[in-house]
Amino acid sequence: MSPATLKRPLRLVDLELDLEVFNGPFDLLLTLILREEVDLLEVDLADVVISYIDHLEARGELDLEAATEFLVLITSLLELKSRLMLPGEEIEEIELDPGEAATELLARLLDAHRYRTAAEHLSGLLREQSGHRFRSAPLPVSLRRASLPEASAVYDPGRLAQAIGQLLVLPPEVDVRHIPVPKVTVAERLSVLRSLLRRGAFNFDEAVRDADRVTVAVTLFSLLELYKQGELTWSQEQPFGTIEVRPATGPRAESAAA
Amino acid sequence: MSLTLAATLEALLFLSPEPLDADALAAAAEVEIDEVRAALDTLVTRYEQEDRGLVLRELAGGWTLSSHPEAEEAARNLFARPRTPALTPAQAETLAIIAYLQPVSRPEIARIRGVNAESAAATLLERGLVEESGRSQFGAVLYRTTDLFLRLFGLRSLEELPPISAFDPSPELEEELRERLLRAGEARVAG
Amino acid sequence: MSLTLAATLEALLFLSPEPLDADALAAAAEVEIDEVRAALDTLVTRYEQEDRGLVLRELAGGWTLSSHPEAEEAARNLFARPRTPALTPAQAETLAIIAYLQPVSRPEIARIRGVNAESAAATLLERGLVEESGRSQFGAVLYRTTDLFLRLFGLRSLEELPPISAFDPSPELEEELRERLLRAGEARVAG
Repeated sequence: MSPATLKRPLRLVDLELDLEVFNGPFDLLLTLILREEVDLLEVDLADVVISYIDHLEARGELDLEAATEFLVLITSLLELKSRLMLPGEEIEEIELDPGEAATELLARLLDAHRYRTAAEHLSGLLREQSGHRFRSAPLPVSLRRASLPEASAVYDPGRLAQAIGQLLVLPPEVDVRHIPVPKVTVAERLSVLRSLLRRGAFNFDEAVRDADRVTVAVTLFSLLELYKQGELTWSQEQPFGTIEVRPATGPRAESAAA
Repeated sequence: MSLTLAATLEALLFLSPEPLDADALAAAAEVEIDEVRAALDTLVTRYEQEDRGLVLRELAGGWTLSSHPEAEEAARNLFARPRTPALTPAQAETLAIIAYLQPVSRPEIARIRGVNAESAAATLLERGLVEESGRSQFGAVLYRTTDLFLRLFGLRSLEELPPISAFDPSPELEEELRERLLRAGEARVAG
Repeated sequence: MSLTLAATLEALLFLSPEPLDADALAAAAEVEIDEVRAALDTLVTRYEQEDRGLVLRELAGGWTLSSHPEAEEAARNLFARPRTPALTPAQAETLAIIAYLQPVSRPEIARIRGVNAESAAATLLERGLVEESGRSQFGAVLYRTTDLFLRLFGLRSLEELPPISAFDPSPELEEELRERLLRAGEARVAG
């Protein structure tokens, strides 16, 4: 291989960013992240990618070398960020120590560079060999497979069952236990509404005081359910106005109460 | 190029699985047909007189190289051995899917495996372990196993395929097996 | 049989789509392996010294015949497209990663390249340069290179590839990059 391919410079992409938490060139952002002066968790990497795409469109040309460096860096940042976001045993290992993070990014860039150069070497080999063609004429069919009368049991059928068994295994579910899942059931909210109803009319805000959004949604669903069953009626004078709720009167309410 | 015309023609005849006529050879080598005829004569003489394992002959369709008939015994030793090399993991997976779900289409196999099954299926066809069995309602080729498959796995019939209960305690209907394999395949790709 | 051993071997090499090692040739011709080695030497010398259009080389762990590179122009005239079209940069990169890290999974390849390797890997599979080699502990398909890869790239074995360290960027380049990663920003702040 020519020494030229080894000396080819690695380039960081020359990209100006205008983000919520940061304003300036991409490599400065990188430096600040690595020095922990900007919190990676607060950087919207999607915006960085979008800025880069705008930047490419504005230039109207694609510098493949710089684009590859950018991709390697942005995927590394994404991976670092996702590891920072996910709690687990790994968290202790990746306190984003600036020195270590820089070493990891550098290792990624060097690795990508190494395999790109290796790829050029392989392409060169293939080019050198292109004049050597091999004959590819089929053998007569009789020479190509075992003949039925002479065939004997050489394979283990258990191998097939094992292969099917492996394919039946569902991959482990992604662990989302760290994401708090508000647990509120329709049954719970129905009983809250019914207890308020027993006291007479009330407004909806009372039913959802200090509740989170999911609880509000489930309560509203429960309200509609009770209306459908004829246990209550409600009115709202104007959009976003107060929702007044009253016990229903009439035969349906009687039967529901029964 | 510095090869002689005879050597160039030898290379072309070596590469071509089909007979080549003098016109085609002349066009390829960019020379007159008379030159090709003369070079072919030279080649025939050499093949006859020198110590060669190949024979150059003119058949109906043109000129063709073939192995010497006296090498046939050695060729049989080499190629006619039972062609039953160990199955690769991809081949085993593909064959298992065909064996348990047959008839099954290639797109279905790919969905279950999460990757393309083209090359594994081609090898299984080539070895005679599976064969085509019509087409699905969507026009995809369907596969099933062959008698040679049964013989090579020591099975008297498909009924003797090992139960999958060892891997899955609940007895499964065939349809459920197919469904569950597809679901697992899709989960693997998504994951 | 009245053919010489060299001629018999020539016939077998002509017939075989794959490279043949000396053991296989000896078994087929029913002779000792030393005799086969001597006959192969004779053949190689003849192919080099006589007016032939074929080349005999040891590739991918066995012996194989190919056309002479100087017949390539005529071959291209006759067979239209080359048997081994060039690789795109994405395919070459993916192949390099598989060649050096095998067995290696697609997510690992994507991690090194910074981009998805799906379509490049599919093309390499289709061209028979790589094959599946089981699954990783996470269920991802693993890839390795094939004998066809060795053959088309003129390699006797994977050992003939230069060590990956041969492609290390120069220390100066590495230092320059380290500087850029950690200090380029400071210069900008100062400036």
